[in-house]
Amino acid sequence: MSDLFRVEGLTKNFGGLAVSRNISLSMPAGERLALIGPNGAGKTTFVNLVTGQIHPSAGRVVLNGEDVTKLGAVRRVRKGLVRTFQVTRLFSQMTPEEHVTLTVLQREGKANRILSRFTGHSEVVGEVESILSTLGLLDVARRRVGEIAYGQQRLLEIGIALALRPKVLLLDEPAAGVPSSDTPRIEQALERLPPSLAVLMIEHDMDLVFRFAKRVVVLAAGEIIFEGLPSEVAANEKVREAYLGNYAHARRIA
Amino acid sequence: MQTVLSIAIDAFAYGMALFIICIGLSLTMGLMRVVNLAHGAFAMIAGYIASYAARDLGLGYAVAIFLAIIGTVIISIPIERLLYRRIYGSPELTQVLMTIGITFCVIGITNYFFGPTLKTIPLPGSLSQPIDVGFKTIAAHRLFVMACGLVVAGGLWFLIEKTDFGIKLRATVDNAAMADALGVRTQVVYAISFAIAIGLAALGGVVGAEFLPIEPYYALRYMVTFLVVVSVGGAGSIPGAVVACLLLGAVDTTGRYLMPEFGNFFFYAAVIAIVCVFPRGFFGRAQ
Amino acid sequence: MSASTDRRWLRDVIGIALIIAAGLAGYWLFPDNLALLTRVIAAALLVLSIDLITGYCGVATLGQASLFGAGAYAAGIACVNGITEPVTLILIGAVAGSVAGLLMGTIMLRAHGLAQLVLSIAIVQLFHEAANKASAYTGGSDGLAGLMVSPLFGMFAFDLWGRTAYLFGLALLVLVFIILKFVVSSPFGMLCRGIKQDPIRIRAMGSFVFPVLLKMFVISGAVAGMGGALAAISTQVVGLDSVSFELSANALVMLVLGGLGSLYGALVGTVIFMGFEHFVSAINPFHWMTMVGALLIAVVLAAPGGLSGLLDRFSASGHRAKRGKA
Amino acid sequence: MRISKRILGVALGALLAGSVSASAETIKIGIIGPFSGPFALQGKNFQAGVEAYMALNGKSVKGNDIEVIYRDLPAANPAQSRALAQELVVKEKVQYLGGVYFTPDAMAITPLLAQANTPLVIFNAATSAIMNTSPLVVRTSFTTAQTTTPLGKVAVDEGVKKVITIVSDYGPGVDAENAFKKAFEAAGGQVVESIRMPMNTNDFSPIMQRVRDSGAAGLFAFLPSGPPTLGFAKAYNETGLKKAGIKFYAPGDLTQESDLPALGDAADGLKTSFHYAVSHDSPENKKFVEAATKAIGSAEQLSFPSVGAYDGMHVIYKMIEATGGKQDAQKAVDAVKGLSWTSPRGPVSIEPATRHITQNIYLREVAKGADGKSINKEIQTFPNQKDPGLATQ
Repeated sequence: MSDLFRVEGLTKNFGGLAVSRNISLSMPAGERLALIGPNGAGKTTFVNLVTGQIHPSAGRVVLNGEDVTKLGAVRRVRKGLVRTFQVTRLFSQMTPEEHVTLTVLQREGKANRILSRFTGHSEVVGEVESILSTLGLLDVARRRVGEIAYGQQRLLEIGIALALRPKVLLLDEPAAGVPSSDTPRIEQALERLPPSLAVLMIEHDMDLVFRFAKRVVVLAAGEIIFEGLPSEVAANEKVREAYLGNYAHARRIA
Repeated sequence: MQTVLSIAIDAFAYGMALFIICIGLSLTMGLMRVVNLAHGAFAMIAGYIASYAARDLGLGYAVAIFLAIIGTVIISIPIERLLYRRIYGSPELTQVLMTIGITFCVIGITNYFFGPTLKTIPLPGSLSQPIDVGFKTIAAHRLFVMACGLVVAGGLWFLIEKTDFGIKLRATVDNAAMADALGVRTQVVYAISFAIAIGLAALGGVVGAEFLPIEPYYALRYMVTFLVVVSVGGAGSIPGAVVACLLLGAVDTTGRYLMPEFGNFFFYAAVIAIVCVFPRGFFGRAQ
Repeated sequence: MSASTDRRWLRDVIGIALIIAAGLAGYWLFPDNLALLTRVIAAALLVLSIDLITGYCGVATLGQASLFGAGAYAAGIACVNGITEPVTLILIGAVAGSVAGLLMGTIMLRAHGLAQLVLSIAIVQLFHEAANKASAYTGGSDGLAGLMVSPLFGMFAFDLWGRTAYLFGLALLVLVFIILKFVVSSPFGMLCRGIKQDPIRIRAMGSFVFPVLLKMFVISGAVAGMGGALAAISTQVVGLDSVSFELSANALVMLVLGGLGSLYGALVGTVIFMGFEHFVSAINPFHWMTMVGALLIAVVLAAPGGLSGLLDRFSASGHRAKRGKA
Repeated sequence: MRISKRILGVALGALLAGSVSASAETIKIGIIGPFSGPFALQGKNFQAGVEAYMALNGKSVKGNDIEVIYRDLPAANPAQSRALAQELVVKEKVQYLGGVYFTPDAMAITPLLAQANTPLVIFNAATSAIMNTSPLVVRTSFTTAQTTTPLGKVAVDEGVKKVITIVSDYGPGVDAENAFKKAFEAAGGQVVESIRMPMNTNDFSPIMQRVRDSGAAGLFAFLPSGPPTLGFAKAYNETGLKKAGIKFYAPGDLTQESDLPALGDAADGLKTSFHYAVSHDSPENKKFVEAATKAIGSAEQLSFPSVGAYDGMHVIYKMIEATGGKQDAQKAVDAVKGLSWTSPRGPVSIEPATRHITQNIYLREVAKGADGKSINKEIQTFPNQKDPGLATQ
C-alpha cells in the first residue's frame, strides 16, 4: 500500500476489440518509469484510461490509496494525476506566461474569479516566472504560442503540468515531433523534474528512455509483456518479437 | 382507427414534402460542411420558374418541374463559383453571414421582379382531384408527393451506395485529402454534389409548393424548419433525414390534430428532447 | 508583465473614452433621432451578450432573444404592476435575463455544434410561444402596452425627444461595457477563451467546463436582460418581436459583421448594421433588403473576420493568426 | 459611420433648405407602414390609397401644401415604431401621423401623441383597445370584431346551428373567435369546438380532420391575410369538407383581393364578411379604384388597406381644414368627431365617443367577375356597424 499510484487489471473493450487487457502496474513516489511499445500497442488508450478521458471496462486506478476509477478527468487532475499531450494542446492566441498563470490560478481556485484582472494576481507571478525559467521559456514568455518554436511548445506542455503541482505525471511522448537539435532542452527539463514526483513517460525515442527511466514497461497489443530494467529490455525475446516481429521472422526463414 | 390512419397519411405526406426539400440541405451540410441557409432560396427560385412556366407560359406540370430544376441549377452555378467557393472550410458563422446575405439578396430581387404576392403552380387535373382512398379523401397531389419522396430517397440511396460516383463521394466525405491523393477529383465531386443538392431543393420547392406556398419570403419563413429537420436527422445522412422528416412530420401533424393550440410546443419540445438524446442527430456522423 | 498590461489598460481606456465620445456625439449630431439611437443601444447590449458566449466561449446561438425578451417582459410586467423606477426595472430585467440564461445554458450546453444551434432556435421558439400564450400577462401579439415609467431619479422624465432614455441607455451601455471588459480580462474570461479553443485542455488543467460556461450564460443573460429592460422602458411597449428568432438571428449577424471576441466588434457591428438599415430603408424602403444582403456578402468577401477585424488588420502591426472555431 | 454621417449631413442640409423655401405653409404627414418585408403589399396599398386621395382631391388644403413622408416598418416591432414616430415628429416636424399596420406598433406610438401634439389616424391596426390608449387616435379601418360579428347571424340564417371555430393563435384571431362566438350564440347557434392554431401552421389537413370529427355543420375561420390562407382554402377543398357540405365563414382577411389570383378556384364560393370589396359597385369606388390602380401599378394588388388609407387621408384633410394649418391635435380630432362622408366602401362616419369608423359590413362570396377573374361579390349588407369590441367597454 506504500505505492503512490497503482493500476489494477485495467481493461478496455471497444465493441469486441480489447485495446487494453488486464494492465497492472504500480509506482512509488519519485519513480521514473517509461512505457514503451510499438505503434498501436494501446499506449495512448492507457493514458486516457488512467487520466479519466475514457472509462475502463474493468479494473481500478488507485492514487494515494484512494480509488479514483469513478472520478472524471478533472477531479483526477485536482488530486494530482496530471498529463501532457502527445500533440500539443495549447491556446495559439495566448502567451506561455498566460498559460502558466491560468493554470496556477486554477490550482489555487482563483480561475473562476470574475472581477479581478487576470494580470493583477501578483501573488502568482513569482511561481509562474520560476516555472518558466526552469524550462528556459522566460525569453518567449510574452510571445503568442502560435509564434514560438515547437520544442518550446512541448516545454510549455510540461510547464502547465508542473504548475498543477502533480503527484503523478504522465508524459505522453514529450519529445514527439521535436527536431533533434531541441531534444537536449527537453531532456534537461525532464532531469529537473521534482525528485518526489512519480513520472510515467511514454516515448518512442529509446535514447531518451534509457537515459531517463529507471524502469521500463513494454506494452504490446494492449498487454504488458515486459517489466524491468532498461538494460534488460533489448535482450528480451518477447520484446524483440513484438517490435521486430515480421522482420525477425523473415530473417529466420531466410 | 380511421382517424389514426388519416392522421398517419397526412403526416406521411407532409414529412415526405419536407424530406424532398431538406435532403439537399442535408447533403450540403453533411458532405460539404457548408451551413447553407440560402437553401430555401433555391427552392423558392425553382418555385418561381415553375410557376412562370406553368401559369404564364401554359406548359405542362412535368415540363415545369423539369425546367425549374434545370433553371435553378444553372442559376446556382455562378453563385457557387463566385460566392460559395469562398466559404468552403470557413468558420460556420462566416458561412451563416454569407448565406444569409445571399438569402436577403434573392428575396429582394425576387420581390422586385415578381412582386410580393403568392405564386401558384397550377396542377394538372389528374393531381388536383381529391381521391377517396377508403377511409378518407386525400388530394391526389399528396399521393404524388409521397411517391416523389420515396423515389428521391431510393434514388439517392442507389446513387450513394451502388454507383461509382457514390464511392467517390463517400471517399471524399470521409477524407478529402486522401481521396484527392487516390485520384478522385474532389472539386468535381463537390460541384456535382452541390448541383444535386440544388436540384433536389428545386424539386422540393416545386412539388412541396402546396404545403409551403411560393412567395418572396419563403426562404426566410421556412429556414428554421429546414435547419431543424436536417440537424435532427444528422447532417449528411439519408436515412436520418427520412426518419427526422417522418417523425417531426408525425409530431407536427398529430400535435396539430390533438392539441392545435400547443402545436408549436409539441414540435419544439420534441426537437429539444431528440437533440438532447442524440446530440449528433439520429444518424449523424462523429465530427 | 507591466508593459503589456499597461498598454492593454491604455487601449481599453481609450476605447471606452471613444465609446462615450461617440455616444455624446450622437446626442449632439442626431438630436432628432434619439429614439433610434436608444434602440441601437438596446440592441448593442443584446449583441454584446451574444459576444460573451459566442465570441468568448465558442457557443453559437440563434436564440439570444429569449434572454432579451425575458428582461423586457419582466421589466414590462413589473412596470405595469406599479414598479416604475427605471433603475429598479433595469435590475429586474437583469435578474430575469440571468434566470433565463441559466435555463438556456443548462439545455444548450448538453449539445455541441449544429445541434446546439438548433437547441437555441427551439428554445427561442418556445419562449415566443409561451409569451404569446400568456397573453393575460404579456398582452400576447397585441403587445404589453401602458408602461408608465417614473422620471429617472425623480427628475428626468422619459419624454418624446427621448433624451433621458438615450443618456440613460448610454450610461448603462458604458457601465456594462466597462464591467464586461473586466469580466473578459479576468481569470474567468481567460478560462472561457481557453474553453472556446480546447475544452479538453482546460479539463486537463483541472477545471470543469460546464459550470464555467453556465456562469457565462448567466452573465450574458443579465446583459441581454438589461438590453430588454432598456427597450421596454424607452419604448413603453413590449412586443413579441423581442423574443423572436428574427431578432436573435439579426443580432448574431450584427456580431459576426462586427467581429467576434473583442466586445468592440459587437458595438461596431450593431451600429453599422442598424445604421445601414435605417438609412437605406429611409432612402428606398422597397429594396433595403437586397442592399443589406449585398453588404453581408461584401463583408464576408472583404473582411471574413468581421469589420473590427478589418480595422485590426489596418492598425495592428502583427497579423492575427486566424484559427477561429465557430 | 463616416459615410452615413455624410449622407445624413446632406439630408439635413436638404431638409433645412427645403423648410426655408417652402415656408410654414407646407404641412407634413408622416405615414408608417410595412413598405418592405412579408407585408410589403399592404404597405403598398397604404401608399396607393394616399396617392389616390391626393390625385383626386389635390395636394393642398386651403392653400397649405401637403407633403407626405413614408417610413418603413416591415414587421410588428414597437421599439422601431416608436423610433420612427419620434423621428417623424421631432425631426421631420410632421403635424399628422397616419398608417400603422400592426396593433403593437400603434400601442407604441399612442403614448407620444399628447406631448407631440399630433393626432394619429390609423389606416389598419385592428384591435379595439388601441382607441382607449389616447384621445388623439382616430381609426378609419375596421376592427376584427366589427367585420366578424354579422357572420354569426348569417350562419344561423343559413340553417347552420353547429359551428367549429378555427383561428390563428394571436390577438386578432382570439378577437375574431370571441366576436363570432358571441354573435353566433346570441343568434341561437352553438359553437361545438374552438381551435387556435399556431401562426406558422403549414399543413392544415390535421385541422380539417378535426373539423370533420367535430360534427359541425359549418366552420368559422380567421387567418391573417398572406401565404397560409392558400393552404387553408386548399385543405378545405381537398379533404372533402366542401363536398361534404360543411359551410365556410370567415372575415374578409382570408380572401383579400390580392390573394385571390393565387387562391384561384380553391376560393370559389367562400363566404366572407368585410368592410370593403374592391368590386363594390358605386361611383365613388369606381373613381377610387381607377386612381389607386394607377398608383399601385396593377389592379391585382389592390386590397382593403388602400381604402383605410384613402379615408384616413380624408380625415386628415378635414383636420387640416378645421385647424387652418395650425398644429392643434385636440382641435383637429374634435373636428372630425361625428364626421360622415361617402367612402369608396359606402357611407361611413366617425363615432364621436370612440373615434372609430362606423360603416357597412358586407357579406361577400368569392365568384368570377365579368372578366373571368375572381372577385369578392357583395351579396348582403349590414348597415352602420359600430365596433362591438369598443361598444361593450
